[in-house]
Amino acid sequence: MADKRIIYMDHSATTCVRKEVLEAMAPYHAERFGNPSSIYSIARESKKAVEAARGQVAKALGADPDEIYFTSGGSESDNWAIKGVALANRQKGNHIITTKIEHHAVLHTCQYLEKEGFRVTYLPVDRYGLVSPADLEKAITDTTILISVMYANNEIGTIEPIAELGAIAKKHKVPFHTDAVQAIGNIPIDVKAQDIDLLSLSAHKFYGPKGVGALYIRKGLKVHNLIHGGGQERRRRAGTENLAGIVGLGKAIELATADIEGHNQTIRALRDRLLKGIQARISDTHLNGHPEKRLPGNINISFEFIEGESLLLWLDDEGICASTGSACSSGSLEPSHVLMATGLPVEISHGSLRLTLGDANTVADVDFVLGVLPGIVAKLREMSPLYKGKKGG
Amino acid sequence: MADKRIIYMDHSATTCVRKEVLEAMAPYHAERFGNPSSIYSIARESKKAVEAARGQVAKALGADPDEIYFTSGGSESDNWAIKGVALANRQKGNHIITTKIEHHAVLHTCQYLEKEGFRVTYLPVDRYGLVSPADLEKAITDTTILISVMYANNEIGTIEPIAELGAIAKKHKVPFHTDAVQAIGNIPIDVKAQDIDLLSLSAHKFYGPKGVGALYIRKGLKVHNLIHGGGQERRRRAGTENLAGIVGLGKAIELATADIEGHNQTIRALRDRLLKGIQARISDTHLNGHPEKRLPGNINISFEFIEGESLLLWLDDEGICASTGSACSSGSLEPSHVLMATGLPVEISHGSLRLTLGDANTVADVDFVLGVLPGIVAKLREMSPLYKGKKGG
Amino acid sequence: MYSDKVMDHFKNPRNVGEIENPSGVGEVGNPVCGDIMNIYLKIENNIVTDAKFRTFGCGAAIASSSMATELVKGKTLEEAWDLSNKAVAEALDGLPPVKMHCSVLAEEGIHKAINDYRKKQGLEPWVEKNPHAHEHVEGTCGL
Amino acid sequence: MYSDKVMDHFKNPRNVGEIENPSGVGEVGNPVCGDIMNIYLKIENNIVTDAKFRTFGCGAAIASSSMATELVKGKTLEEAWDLSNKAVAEALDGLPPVKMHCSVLAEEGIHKAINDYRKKQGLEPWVEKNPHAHEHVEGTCGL
Ligand SMILES: Cc1ncc(COP(=O)(O)O)c(C=O)c1O
Ligand SMILES: Cc1ncc(COP(=O)(O)O)c(C=O)c1O
Repeated sequence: MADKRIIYMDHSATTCVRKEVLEAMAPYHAERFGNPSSIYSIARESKKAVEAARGQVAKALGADPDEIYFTSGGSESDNWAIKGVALANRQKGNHIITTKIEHHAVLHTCQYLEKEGFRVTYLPVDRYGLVSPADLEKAITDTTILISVMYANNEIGTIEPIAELGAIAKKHKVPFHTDAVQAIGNIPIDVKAQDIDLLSLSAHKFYGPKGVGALYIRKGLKVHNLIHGGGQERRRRAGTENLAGIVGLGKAIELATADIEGHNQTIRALRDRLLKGIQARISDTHLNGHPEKRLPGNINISFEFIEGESLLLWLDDEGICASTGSACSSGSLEPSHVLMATGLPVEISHGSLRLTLGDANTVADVDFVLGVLPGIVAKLREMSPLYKGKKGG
Repeated sequence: MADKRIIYMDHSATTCVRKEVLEAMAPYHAERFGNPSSIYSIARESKKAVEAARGQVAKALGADPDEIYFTSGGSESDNWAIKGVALANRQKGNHIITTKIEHHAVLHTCQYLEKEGFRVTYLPVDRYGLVSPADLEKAITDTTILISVMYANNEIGTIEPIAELGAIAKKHKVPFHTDAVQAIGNIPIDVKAQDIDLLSLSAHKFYGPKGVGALYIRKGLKVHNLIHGGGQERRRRAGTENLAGIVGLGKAIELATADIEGHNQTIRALRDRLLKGIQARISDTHLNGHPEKRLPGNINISFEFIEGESLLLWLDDEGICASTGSACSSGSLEPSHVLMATGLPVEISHGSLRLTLGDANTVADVDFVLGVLPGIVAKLREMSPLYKGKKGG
Repeated sequence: MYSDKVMDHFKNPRNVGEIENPSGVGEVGNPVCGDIMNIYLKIENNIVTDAKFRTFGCGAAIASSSMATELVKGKTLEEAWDLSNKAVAEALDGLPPVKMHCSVLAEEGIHKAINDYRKKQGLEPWVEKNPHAHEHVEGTCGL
Repeated sequence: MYSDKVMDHFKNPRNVGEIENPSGVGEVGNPVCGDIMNIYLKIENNIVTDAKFRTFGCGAAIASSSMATELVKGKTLEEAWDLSNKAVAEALDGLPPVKMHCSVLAEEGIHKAINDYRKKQGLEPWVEKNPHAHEHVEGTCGL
């Protein structure tokens, strides 16, 4: 077991920290550890390192450095953006528009605000997971104070028409937030050209450390603080900076956005080999998400008649790390709200498998998965009363 | 400059990450990087590591592991505790009691809540920075829903009578929060014996990493979430766990609380040597904070006629890292609210110097500071029109 | 997450399949909840002489089916009826709280199969002693 | 945080001290704000022939005093009067925004010293062209 080969295909859940990133972070734990708010020389070096990272993030987004605020990750960024804009604009209105397929960091925040007196419209998506710009425009009212649509979905990989949605938001003068946690490194982003007012990101999705992220806030936008206290982050996000983490985030985003097209071509080729291989070898599958408008490393496929968690356990036994939209895997009671929103029947959603490829995956990895997956699916189907029923009936 | 000896005496601002802690964290960046919420084996190892750290924190506080929630640091913990309890208890009342000497993470959060319709009593302190239990008891009303008093002050080091205050809160059935960010490793804590319902801590104050902390919440207490989203931290704090940071926090708190008395004796001896040396060599000084009830490593002393920032710059020139309560150092407009609360005249507060000693400091460090500090103070006084005035008049 | 025992019964499930001409069949669960169990029993002289299952579900569901069928084999009908979900879970060295409903499903499957047999025999079906117990089990789908 | 020029003037401040029998003295600032500057000028034939200072304040305050006294030496009174806080800050290769008020203080100190001289000479004090400019400077104490 100990020396077993691990094939990691869950890059949308988290990534390892890349060597260059670890190296960049290393001096900031025990040597250059000064508090960036202090004034002596080792602290000034810390401050410089934080500002350098801010520049790296800004560059990756086409933003100004003073529009970037470091946070503890994607969830905090989403919470801050949504609560911050909502609470700062209560006198203007109480209506928020988002979608049915957002990450829980957005959905649960919106649900919380509903209890606090806000009204939330959850836009539907089509069978591929796409939000319709026309739907968005129709949903906007005089009291709409925030629109939040994710850039790319973490489960099915669908990429939303953000520039179009942003333009509509801009036309109606409603602040536009996008959760770009899954997009960084996979889609070229330009917050100005795409009319994005707030954007969330999280380092551990692009080979940076866990527990650090950022929120881009367009200059001049009114946003309440989420974490009050010291004067860090130009008085908008209190707390001693996660120095090493921020340095790591900066390095990671620089690397991740240096050659997005090249990265995507490699990953997409591997992904397509895997997807076609699965579809050729296994019957009764459904590809979830959009056939083209999807993250390059994402496969989300449902296998009828079987349940995802048992599939994952068998894959794990082979050293393959993957995830599922089945309720059973998470201990939650409902299967993926994203699959539900695309109209996939519940029983089929239980049999969904998400494989998300990353920079370290190889053709050998793909072929290994193709070697073992059909047998596992067959074994579980053999055991399944649903499959039995179908074949029998 | 590069090979200059650095004498770090700003341990209340932040600490370096201790070697054992770094070593404990190391595998969790690039090897055991799995998302603790996933179900495959490398992710299960992550989960185990998080739970082990939770156990370490719980043990240090006398709490149950399932009363410990990881956060991004002291500021988030304070914000969560205060807003979380306040918002969850609005139907009971809108009155919060805290003190004038809290960290900004508490004060600014309370000020924010005042704008949201809460009423806050800021208890005064005596000249030593002590809160009076009688004052607390008098301040409690039928609508009081939260009491928050820091365990030990970050500037003047004064240790508050937490068990007494906690007992009063308990008697009146009001939830009691304490910001123990500066206390960990310096004061033995037992949340049950001391009647503490919520407690904030931050790893980077006790040789752990920056950007990770914890909030203890007594079982059964009603607290709204601050960061909504995924089901992490038993659904109370969303966000992919800062895995390496949490492991580091666990190790750091274990080491910091292994022998508090031994640590304190060593640090106190150094501190007293430094303090007595300063008082013997420099006239017109005021020791801020309590003569005995203070953090073992803390010196906060004001030098009349001079301003703290210029003192810090000269100390920095000698490689000595320290801090001040002068407004000038931080770019804020007001001198330390803590020194103000103790009744220190404003002009004297500008000349305050905080030296906070830590585990790596030596007698040689102390003697080096004693060697250079008197000359610096003399030089600045020579330049000061106030000193001139005094000597002349 | 799962005990070694659960993993063993998941990876090497005992009694997978169907019994030809079973004495009783119990079908429980719902594909919408992500769990379906079909339990097949062969009963001779009031003794469960064979038990098999087919299950669509998570690791705990498969392991619970495997363990439950193991446990009832060789038992009298009364003993088999008294097999509680807790006994199944305990035999598996425990299940995570959110997975306890899988053991409930196994108990119900056995009960249904027994009553199916009893009905075929023209006997009164036995009444669940504690029919709502599983409603309070954390993680039940609710459908 | 500070430019090398600021640090140089902070660490090696020029013109510290007092002038005996100064032609004009300007005392500005407030200990409550953490800044006091005393500027001493010697003026001969309408020329600032010497300038000295004593300052209680931060690094920027000391450096601004040092630079301002350097800059006015050798200037005519009119030229000295026209020395703006911006010129002081620029000569120091800039000051952090929150420290710009230190350069304002230096400008005011020079102005006060010049008017002190003019009053002693029985002349009308000059009027600040832009007396409220510093109110808009970030970081002013406000007292
Ligand atoms: C007493 C006190 N509370 C809260 C904090 C905030 O902690 P952090 O900077 O880790 O957010 C600090 C230190 O900065 C502190 O000293
Ligand atoms: C789309 C999306 N948004 C938000 C998050 C939350 O980010 P984090 O876990 O870093 O808080 C994630 C990942 O977990 C995500 O995939």
